[in-house]
Amino acid sequence: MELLLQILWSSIGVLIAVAYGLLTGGIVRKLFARIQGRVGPPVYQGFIDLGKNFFVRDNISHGPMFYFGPALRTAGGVGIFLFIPAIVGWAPGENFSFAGDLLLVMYFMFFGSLGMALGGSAGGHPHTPIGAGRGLSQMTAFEVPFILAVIALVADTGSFSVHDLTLAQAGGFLEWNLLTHPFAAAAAFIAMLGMNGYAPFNVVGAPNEIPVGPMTEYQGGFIATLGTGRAIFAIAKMILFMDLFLGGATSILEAFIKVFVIYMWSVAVAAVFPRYRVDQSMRFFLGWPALIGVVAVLLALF
Amino acid sequence: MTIENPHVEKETQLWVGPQHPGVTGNMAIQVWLTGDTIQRGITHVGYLHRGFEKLMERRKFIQSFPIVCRICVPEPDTNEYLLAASIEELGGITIPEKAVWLRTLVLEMSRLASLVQQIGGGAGATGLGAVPNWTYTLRDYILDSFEELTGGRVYHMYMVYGGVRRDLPVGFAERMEATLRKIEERLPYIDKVTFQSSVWRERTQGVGLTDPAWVKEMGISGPAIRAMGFARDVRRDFPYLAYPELDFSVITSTGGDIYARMEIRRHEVVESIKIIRQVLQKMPKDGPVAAPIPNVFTWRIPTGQTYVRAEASRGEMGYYTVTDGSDKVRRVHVRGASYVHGFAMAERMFEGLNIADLHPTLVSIPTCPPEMER
Amino acid sequence: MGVEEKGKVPLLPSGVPVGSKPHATDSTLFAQGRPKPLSLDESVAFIKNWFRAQSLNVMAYGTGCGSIELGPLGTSRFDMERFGITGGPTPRQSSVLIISGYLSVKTLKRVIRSYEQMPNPRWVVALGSCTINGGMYWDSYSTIKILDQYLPVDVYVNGCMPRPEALIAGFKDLMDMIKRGEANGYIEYQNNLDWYRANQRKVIKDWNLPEYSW
Amino acid sequence: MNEFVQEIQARFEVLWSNPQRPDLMQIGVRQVNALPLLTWLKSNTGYFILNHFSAVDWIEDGEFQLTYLLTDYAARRSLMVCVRIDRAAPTAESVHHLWPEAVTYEQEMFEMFGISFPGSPRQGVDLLLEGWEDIPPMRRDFDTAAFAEEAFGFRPGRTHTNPRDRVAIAFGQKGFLHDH
Repeated sequence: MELLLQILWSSIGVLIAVAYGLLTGGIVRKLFARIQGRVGPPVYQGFIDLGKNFFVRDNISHGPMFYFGPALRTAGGVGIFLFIPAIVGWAPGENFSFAGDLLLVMYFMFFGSLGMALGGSAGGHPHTPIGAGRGLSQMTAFEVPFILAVIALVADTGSFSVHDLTLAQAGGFLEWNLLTHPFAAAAAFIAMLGMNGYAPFNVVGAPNEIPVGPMTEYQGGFIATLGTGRAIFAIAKMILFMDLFLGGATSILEAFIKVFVIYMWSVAVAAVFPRYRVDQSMRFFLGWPALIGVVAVLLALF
Repeated sequence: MTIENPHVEKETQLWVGPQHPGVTGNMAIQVWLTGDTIQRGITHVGYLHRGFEKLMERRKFIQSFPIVCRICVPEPDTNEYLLAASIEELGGITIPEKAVWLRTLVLEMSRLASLVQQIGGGAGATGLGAVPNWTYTLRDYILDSFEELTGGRVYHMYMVYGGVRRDLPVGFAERMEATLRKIEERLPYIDKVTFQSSVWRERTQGVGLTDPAWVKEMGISGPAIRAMGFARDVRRDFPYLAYPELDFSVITSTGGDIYARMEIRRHEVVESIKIIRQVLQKMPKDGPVAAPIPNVFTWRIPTGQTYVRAEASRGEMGYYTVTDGSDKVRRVHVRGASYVHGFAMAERMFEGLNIADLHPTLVSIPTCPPEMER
Repeated sequence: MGVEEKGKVPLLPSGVPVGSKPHATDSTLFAQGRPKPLSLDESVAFIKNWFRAQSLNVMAYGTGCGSIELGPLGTSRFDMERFGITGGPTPRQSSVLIISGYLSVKTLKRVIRSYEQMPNPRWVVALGSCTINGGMYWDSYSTIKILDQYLPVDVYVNGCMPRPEALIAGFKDLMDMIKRGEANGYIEYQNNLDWYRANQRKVIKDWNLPEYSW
Repeated sequence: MNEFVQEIQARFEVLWSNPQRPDLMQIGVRQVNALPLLTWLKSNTGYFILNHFSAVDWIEDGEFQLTYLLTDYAARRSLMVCVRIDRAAPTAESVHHLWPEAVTYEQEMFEMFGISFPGSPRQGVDLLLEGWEDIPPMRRDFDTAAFAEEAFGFRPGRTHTNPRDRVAIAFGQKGFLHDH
């Protein structure tokens, strides 16, 4: 019974996360528009786009793998969300956090690009392998500083549970890992720029180079699924960062605010930067951010 | 017997365009890739072919004006000037002093609008969404001035044989000055996110290189040649209209890469603003704006041929005009700057280029497809 | 059903002249009775069409000189994104095809391919005089003159070239038509494919396409 | 400029010369002399840039005129070299080995005028048109209006194409414009 109740609560959590992700996406579009001197779309435009994509009449498919890609990507986002505590200390918000959830979540991180690579390649379009190759290589690059940052935190706390890592920062904002582990936080937040897929690390889906990369052949319902996946992926990643570095959240409102603030970090960077080529972004992530990550690990170990 | 390329099976063929957000207009580039690197590329045009030159052979001299200004859309006035100048030269018409200055003003305004747009395009090509938004608006303010002066927003048809259609409206100079100030105010912001941005510099410096040795082989012109250190500018080398009396400098750079070409444009915007201010200041206050010409319905021009050139924002543009004593031109051939840039030069530049740098390179040259195929 | 003779009003097989709208009659001008509640099908159609109208993706294909005004339209002066109109980078993800001015035969072939790659429902907006009757290129050997013989046009925006304000008005019209369920060019294209194909074959002599990758 | 023409005259036969402008000299040469002259100009003088290369159809004379425009940017002068070739069998020597941009000029001229340049790369490859079956469109004897009416047809309602008729209709045949 308790399990069933938890499933119910978590399902509601997923819906809220999707809605919040779409809303945040709309706010981001509005912000970009404002910086560019435009009015911008209404903040609820993300919902309309989602609905419209579901109402596209014919969807062309390229075999079972083609369906699998968006599903895998969405599953990755849902997976991250389900296995980390969104709200610490409140049972419905704890989701399915368990002792080794951090490892599982790191694994789910790969799902986004992997799903696109697998599914898009089934379309047989030459843009897809180029885009997927870019996405995967860029991901391996930004995973390095992020994993180093996580190792530093884990080495210091001695636990692979996000729940424990969050509880370790419970004594007010001075205990946050953002302040107690500044090097780890710096490495992780730089890696987040790459994860979010905003400029300067958005060459994977860049419309005027390889038009939208791996998603070239997707349309209609697939795009809607991908949009849902993207929304929940973004929010789940922000929740992970909130849990790891900003001391988690004890109420829904706090979670909303912290997620939004973390989201804005990558948006603020994205607004005024052009995009790197994929080799340049790899060189970037394996340079200073990786070094900062190594320093963080060394500080945690000694 | 042919020698087989051992790598031929490892190449991916890719069409960039014509339906592609990243090409400069309706053209296509067929590239062969190894990994991310372009081995070779071919420019394909013809998607915008309208047969202008044939249509002009069927129209009387005055009827050609609405046609020629559509040859290059971002900068129509150069085409109008070149047609007017060719026919005036062959028909023996001298334009009054005031018309000379008004034509200079319009040419320079269209150059400015085009340059501003190209800066935005160069930034947008690397994924910087803010700069195109700003520069398109700045261009729109110039188009507003055009609309006030000529009645047309994009296509002006302001010049006629013998001069221009009308004088400046009252208070035009002040409103133009306000527009120029707006552009000047925005330039530091553009500098900050492009020319001073480390990401943008890394993206553009040393990329899309041109070889100075090509200058001896091809008729490269405009920012593309000035980025290689050659101070070649038709306004200076073959002075026309009021340019000899104006004070401006020809900007050069030595990089030969995307950054150098875009930097030249950025400085040329300043020069262009300077020129417009001088023109508005030095322009004679009154006098006729057009010389009388024969009846346009029956005007016949004796046999002759000429080549007139002018500096567009992309480089040297020329009209080869032949008349045969009838009331229509015998032949007009439009030599756009893009013709050399888009085929011979670009196809050499593609070799060894990263596929992600293709679009910034194309924008920086730049190419204007309707000019290549007319 | 073959190609109509030249010089006559081009008729679709349904007998309705191309591009004509029904004239206002008593039944459209005056209410015939009390408004009826929508049936379930009508409600679903209304919701679908509302969503479709509020989110249009314009395919990034500048087929002619009118595409120069799409720049100002998309950027901060006129900003079409505030109406929910965004760019679609590939045909698969686009719903509106803008034919921006004259269309040369070579481009027509690519446009047809792009149009047929777009998922239904899809709409065509044609700009400029050149798409309506050839405009100033009426005697050109390279451009087609009457676009709606080759593609089903939902909205014409006239002028050479139409200003961004006119384009916005055209998009607003298209949105209203979609909401009312009147923008059915794509259904017409499916139903009269033979007629359109015959017209297309008449001008496009060489149907070989290179191995395009979009 | 005249000295330069005499210098050319000393080497090649110059049929006519015409100083159109101080910075633009036009000369006419025989077809056999064209390629040697261009090669000489390219390698020995400052006129090594090919600005423009096109053809004119002189259908009355049964000839095509090829026009090469070479520019000396150091001296700021241009030289227009005109060559007449036979219209019935239009063939000219390719200059693509001298100037790489001539490849597309020659490709375009083959397509638009039917002038062939043996040895030129991409000769016969479509540049602007696709599946063209009629005579080359830039020839004078190609009637584009008749072709357009035949191939595309016009939308009904357009009865007149001459602006004078339009004015006459608008002003009720009042003779708004007088005939001359």
